[in-house]
Amino acid sequence: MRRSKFLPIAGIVILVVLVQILTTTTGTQYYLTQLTMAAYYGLVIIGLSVLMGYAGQISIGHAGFFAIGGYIGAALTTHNLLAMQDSGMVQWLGRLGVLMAGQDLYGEQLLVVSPWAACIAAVSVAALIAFVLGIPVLKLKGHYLAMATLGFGTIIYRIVLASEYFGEADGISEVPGFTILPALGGLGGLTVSGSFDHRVENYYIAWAMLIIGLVLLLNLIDSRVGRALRAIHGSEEAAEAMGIDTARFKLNVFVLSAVYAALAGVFLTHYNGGIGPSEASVMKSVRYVALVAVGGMANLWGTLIMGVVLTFLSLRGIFGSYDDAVFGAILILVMLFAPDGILSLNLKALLARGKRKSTDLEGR
Amino acid sequence: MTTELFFQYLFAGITYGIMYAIVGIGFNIIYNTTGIINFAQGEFVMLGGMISISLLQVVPLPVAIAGAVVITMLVGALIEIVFIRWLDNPSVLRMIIITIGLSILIREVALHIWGESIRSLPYFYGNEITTIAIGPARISPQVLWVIGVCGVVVAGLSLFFKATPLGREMRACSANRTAAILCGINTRNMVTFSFMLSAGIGALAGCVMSPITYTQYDSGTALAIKGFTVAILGGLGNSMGAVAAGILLGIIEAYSVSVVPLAFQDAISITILLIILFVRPHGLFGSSEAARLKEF
Amino acid sequence: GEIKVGAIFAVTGPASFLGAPEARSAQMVVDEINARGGINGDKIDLIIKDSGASPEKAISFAKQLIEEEKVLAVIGPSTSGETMKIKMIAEQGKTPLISCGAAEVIVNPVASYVFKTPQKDSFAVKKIYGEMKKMGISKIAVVAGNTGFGKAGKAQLLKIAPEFGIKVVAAEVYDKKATDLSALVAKLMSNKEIQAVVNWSIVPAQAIIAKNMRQAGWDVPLFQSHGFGNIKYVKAAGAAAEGIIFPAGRLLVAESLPDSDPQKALLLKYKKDYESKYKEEASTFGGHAYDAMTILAAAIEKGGKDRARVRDAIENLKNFPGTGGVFSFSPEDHNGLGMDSFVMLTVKDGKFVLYEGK
Amino acid sequence: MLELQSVSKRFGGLRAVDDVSFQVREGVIKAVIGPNGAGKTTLFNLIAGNLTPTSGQILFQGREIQGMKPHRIAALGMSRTFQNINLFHGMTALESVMVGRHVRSRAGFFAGMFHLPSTWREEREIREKSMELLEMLDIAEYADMEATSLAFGQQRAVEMARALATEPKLLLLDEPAAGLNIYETAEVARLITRIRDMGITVLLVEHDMSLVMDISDEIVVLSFGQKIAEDVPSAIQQNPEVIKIYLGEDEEVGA
Amino acid sequence: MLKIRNLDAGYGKLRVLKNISLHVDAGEIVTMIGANGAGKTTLLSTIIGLVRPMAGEIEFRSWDCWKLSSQDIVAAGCVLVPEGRQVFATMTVEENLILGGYVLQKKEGKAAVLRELEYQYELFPVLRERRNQLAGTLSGGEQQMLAMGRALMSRPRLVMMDEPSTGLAPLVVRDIFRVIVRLRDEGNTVLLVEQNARAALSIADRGYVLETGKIILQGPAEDLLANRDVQRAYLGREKIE
Ligand SMILES: Nc1ncnc2c1ncn2[C@@H]1O[C@H](COP(=O)(O)OP(=O)(O)OP(=O)(O)O)[C@@H](O)[C@H]1O
Ligand SMILES: Nc1ncnc2c1ncn2[C@@H]1O[C@H](COP(=O)(O)OP(=O)(O)OP(=O)(O)O)[C@@H](O)[C@H]1O
Ligand SMILES: CC(C)C[C@H](N)C(=O)O
Ligand SMILES: [Mg+2]
Ligand SMILES: [Mg+2]
Repeated sequence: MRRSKFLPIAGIVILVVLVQILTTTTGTQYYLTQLTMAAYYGLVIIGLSVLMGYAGQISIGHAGFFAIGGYIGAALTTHNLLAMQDSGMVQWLGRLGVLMAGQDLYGEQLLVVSPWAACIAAVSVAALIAFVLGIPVLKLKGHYLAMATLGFGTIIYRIVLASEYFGEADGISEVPGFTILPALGGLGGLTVSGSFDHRVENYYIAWAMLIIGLVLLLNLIDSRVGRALRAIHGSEEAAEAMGIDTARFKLNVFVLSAVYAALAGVFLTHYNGGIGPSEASVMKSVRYVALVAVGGMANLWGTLIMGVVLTFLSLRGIFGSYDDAVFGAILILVMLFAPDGILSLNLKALLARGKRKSTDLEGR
Repeated sequence: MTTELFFQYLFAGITYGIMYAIVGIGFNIIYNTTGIINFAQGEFVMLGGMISISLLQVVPLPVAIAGAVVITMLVGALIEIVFIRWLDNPSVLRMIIITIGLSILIREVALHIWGESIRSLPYFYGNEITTIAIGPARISPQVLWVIGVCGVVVAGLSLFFKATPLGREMRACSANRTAAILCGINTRNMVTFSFMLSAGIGALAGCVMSPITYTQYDSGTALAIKGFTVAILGGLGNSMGAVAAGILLGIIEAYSVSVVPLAFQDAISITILLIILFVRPHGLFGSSEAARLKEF
Repeated sequence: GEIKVGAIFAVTGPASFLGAPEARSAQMVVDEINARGGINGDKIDLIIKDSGASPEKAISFAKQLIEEEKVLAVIGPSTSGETMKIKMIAEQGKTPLISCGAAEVIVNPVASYVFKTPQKDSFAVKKIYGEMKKMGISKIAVVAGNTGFGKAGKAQLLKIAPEFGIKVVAAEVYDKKATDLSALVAKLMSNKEIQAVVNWSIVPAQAIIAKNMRQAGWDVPLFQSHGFGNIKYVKAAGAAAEGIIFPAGRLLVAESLPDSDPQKALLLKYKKDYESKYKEEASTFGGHAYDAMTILAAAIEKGGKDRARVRDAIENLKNFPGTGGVFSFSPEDHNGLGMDSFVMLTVKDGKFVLYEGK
Repeated sequence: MLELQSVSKRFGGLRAVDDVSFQVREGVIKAVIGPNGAGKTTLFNLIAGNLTPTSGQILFQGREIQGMKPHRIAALGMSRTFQNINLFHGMTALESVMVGRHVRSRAGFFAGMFHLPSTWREEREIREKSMELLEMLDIAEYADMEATSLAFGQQRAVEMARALATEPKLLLLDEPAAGLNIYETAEVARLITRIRDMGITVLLVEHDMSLVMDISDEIVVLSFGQKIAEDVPSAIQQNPEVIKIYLGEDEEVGA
Repeated sequence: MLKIRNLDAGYGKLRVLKNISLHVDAGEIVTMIGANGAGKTTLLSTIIGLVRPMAGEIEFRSWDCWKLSSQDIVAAGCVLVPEGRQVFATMTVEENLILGGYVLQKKEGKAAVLRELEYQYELFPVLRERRNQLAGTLSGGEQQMLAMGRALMSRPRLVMMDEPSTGLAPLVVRDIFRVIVRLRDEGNTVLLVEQNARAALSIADRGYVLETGKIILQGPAEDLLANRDVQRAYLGREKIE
């Protein structure tokens, strides 16, 4: 049982290292750029997979949480507080040690919130919003839940698009790197940034986060809580009768997946050096949902693989202007021929297609 | 607020609302037979507009519209036959994802057929600056067309689903597919028919709205989102509900302009809608009883 | 040999009405150059990446083009937001970037490798305000689309207004996908102070606002930005477009320019080539990419196949006629266009004509 | 153990449960019978917290529980099965029963995500205990099959095992023998007696009189939402009112 | 009326029914008894076309059911009262019944449906009381009656019932069996799957015993009632009491 869970993990770790070694030796490290970005999106998608596939709660608003993370992280670390230096608030923040002085690229003096503090703030805000929103929203079911989460996503999108603080249509640019570990002694530090010389290190940061995130979720779904979540998915009424506090479990997992999305948002924004409103758009949320579905909903490995691979290909631009069309076609094909996700394809579809479960009398 | 302004907002709100409602109704039709939301509904609206505009080059307006409606209905039927019909026992989410995929594909195909530029049908009566004074407010005659078409459609559909055997049979398909089969109903044909019907209504909406809103290959998406919102808010499956919710949303949007910057309009109106939804989790006119008995 | 040039345009997606003609125009220039035998005997290999207007894709593509394809230079992206995201990437990768985005922040502060071809918004604003002053207008409403273009324009309109003694009494932003703006019009109309409306936008809604104003029976002058420079919008607005006043490059009125105009020959050629090749009317948007590509070609001719030298060559380009105006770059000015790149136009009988004042 | 004090539930104009009072003493098997639509299931839903009574009190172990969420009531030691089988889609029989151990285990999100050693033993225990229950109900061979694809009777058994897994003090069974043949019914009867002997109080609804009359210690009869009789089985069998509205005139009970 | 030869059927790779042969003649009540999971429901589902057979023949009124879809089979006059009721939960009782008359309406028009509706209301008076209630909120027994009423609405030639007495009060069970007998007396044919084997056999003309997907016994109902094996396995009530 346990071994079957950790073998693939070891496999993916080895794969990640191999890819890095291979690209470095062949001088093709540029592949790491998109692999890094894809890993962060992967983090959003596995978080959503637990919410959707296991707990059975659809959310067409997860781009909103990603954006909350990314935008707050970006805004706090870019907006210059120098002008407000004397205000009580800023002084207080300074004493807390969350501010950071610096220089921007054109040599101007800056006083901004340090990335660590910004990251914590961003993720906390996302978690808090998820918590407050989750209480009423998760009482809804099915299409109604879908609409409410979609509405939430739209609200976030509208807010970032309309607020000067968030840069309106242009979003926020020139976000500084995020030094996770300062350089100590002979060891170089760890910095999340898109500059060409941090590439390998960022590749590892991103994949480490993704793999750790994955292990945590794999553990979770394999635990008492995971079982409870699946039970809620299966039948909320019965789960409740078994003593599961369905409202609380749904809320917790909603917050958890929001935290995943927000973390991904913070890190990817530092890596990209900016964020734009399209990251908060409904289409983005729909894309996340679709990727989870294509990966097989309640199949973390499937969603991880589909999420990373499709995002990687799209970011490489290999489908050119047909990117969306290809994505749509993949959605349809997978849902038609491998409704349990791409990983189920080789087993079921090839063996006994057409003999699929017939109309089960429960009536779906 | 002056009465003039009051009415001007009111009419603006009704205009928006009716447009949302008519898209929302399209959702309801397919929902009523399959229990799913067809996210490609917005694309039917776009197709209606685009096809009629293309046809207009060779035939007169009424023929162009009729042609567009028929062609879109065929597209709807084709989609159902190719992508939905043969699925054995699709789950709700699977169908939803398929329709999302379809909506993306249709959009891309439209982009390749018609390009990225905007098009529109001419005003049915008068032109861009013709207005009619209604009380102190002035509106474009096209708005009356939209309202009229929507009214006819809603009345027709409500009657259809409530009172005709075919409508009842279509609802039965979504209530319990197996049971419908056991009653001898050809559920597959019902689903095909519902796709045709909603495609047709979507296309008709696309035609009457086109002069006001213009048509672009991706104009379906935004409409679909609003239509979906309205369908949910009105209580899924309930056409009257969709109209009421649509007009409510439109009016909230219109009046919200008077108090907040336009840029925040959607944020405000959707917040209000969410609050309504929290109080009435099954929509304004949805029955909580019925919703509890549904699976998704 | 071969010269690799990268291009990032929003060919599909929400800004496709910019990106698509841009990509077509750039490709047209390249085809033509290659048909002539290339630059100094080297053919140009134009690698167009479709960003769909999403910044993260633009970032990914910029890195890809610079590092992986090792392109000599990059043209695009289509929007200001995307450009700002990759400004530093181009700078760090020491690769010339000629953007088609409007916002002034792209070239101010100046990044040594980053240029742009669309005229500065501030000049357009000044043109409009100048015209207003002549008409005796002092209280206006500003409306803008929620795109990068609208945002940048609105900022300039608000900033420059005091210089001309103009007061902006209302400023609103509408969605790029807006389908009807009659509520907004009602709100503005109720403010009796407003003597004119300036709309700053590149999206179809700029035709809608014109219609809604006229339908409401409101006939204050409507000014538009240079984003109105697309005959499709005029067609869309139909009768409501009549009398709209806006600044634009000379492309739209190329035929009626005096023969002495340094741009005339080029404008007519671009128009003819584009329209015969793609069977659609040329717009100023495509023109921006046309300019970017021809400027780059000229710089390559001088600087050869070295990124730094191409950059220097662009910076030293003077009196170079383009569709947007006559470009004269300098180390301080990476846009290279002056006030005179604009003329005031109006719509008459569904056509663009030079505006001669009232 | 359980006490109902003039409990009523109305649906619109319909009095589904009308001023019903009775007690269930610890350690007994009590049956609720009555014609179709008499309000038995509604009564169960009221007790288990799925519905809130329009009026009246429900006391469980001396504590008022009306209006409490079902999961809280379940945690207090009450468990139930459903009339229309209500299993978890997509879970195997074993997993379904393991869910029943929820209230008897503790690992939360944190412990689960970090797979803390403290969860290891708990998990093993849950699994073993659940397997035992499957064996007790004779469905161990289906442990790894999806519960919803089992035959009717097997699904019933899974539900029962799941309910027992919570180690309830009071077990509510809504028609546990529906769809079973007489042998299986007899099996269920034995099982219920065994459950009682384990110290679990049982309240059940059933239309199969062979079962009800055999095993129950007391019977409550409902009709049109009202309690019309409460007595020991032999007395109920003789009660002319009950015979008239429910049992029928035939001598041979339950056909 | 119905002839089945060497039928195999199941789900996916799982073969539930193995080499089943049986027949039901016009005007008979035939009952099928068997333990849980024997495959009774699967058999009925296969006849009505919800489950596709893997091998063998099914012939209904000399039509080959292989080629027919479920709705054709229903239209040909074979209906199923399914296990677990399967009412249209979100529709009213009356709508449920009218939908049951779908086939009838097609054949004989609306008046026939209305007449039939009256008849069902007489048969099950509770349904009349609840005619405007949503079917999903009916009590279990009421739903069972509705399911039966709905099936009978089409005036079928062959009625297949999957455990119709499940969840019904003793009085009602007796009524239901009476209804079944009456159906036969009116010339209908009934294939009855019942757990209550004694009751079923006592009204049936013939019976089959199904065990793990195979028919192990068949014959006239009286013979089966008297059969020791059957008594031991399915009728042994007395011992328990
Ligand atoms: N949500 C509801 N809305 C309206 N009426 C309801 C609702 N739920 C139940 N009823 C009605 O209340 C009455 C009691 O129903 P209940 O399910 O409790 O009966 P029951 O005694 O369990 O019957 P059975 O033995 O047939 O299962 C029925 O007449 C039913 O139609
Ligand atoms: N949809 C399904 N998918 C897979 N297996 C199934 C499915 N439905 C039933 N089975 C299996 O087929 C076998 C026969 O089931 P069936 O429902 O036909 O039995 P039954 O005789 O009707 O039993 P009961 O008396 O309990 O209703 C069972 O072992 C069951 O697990
Ligand atoms: C008209 C163009 C100059 C607009 C510009 N490409 C922008 O969106 O930023
Ligand atoms: Mg009941
Ligand atoms: Mg069965």
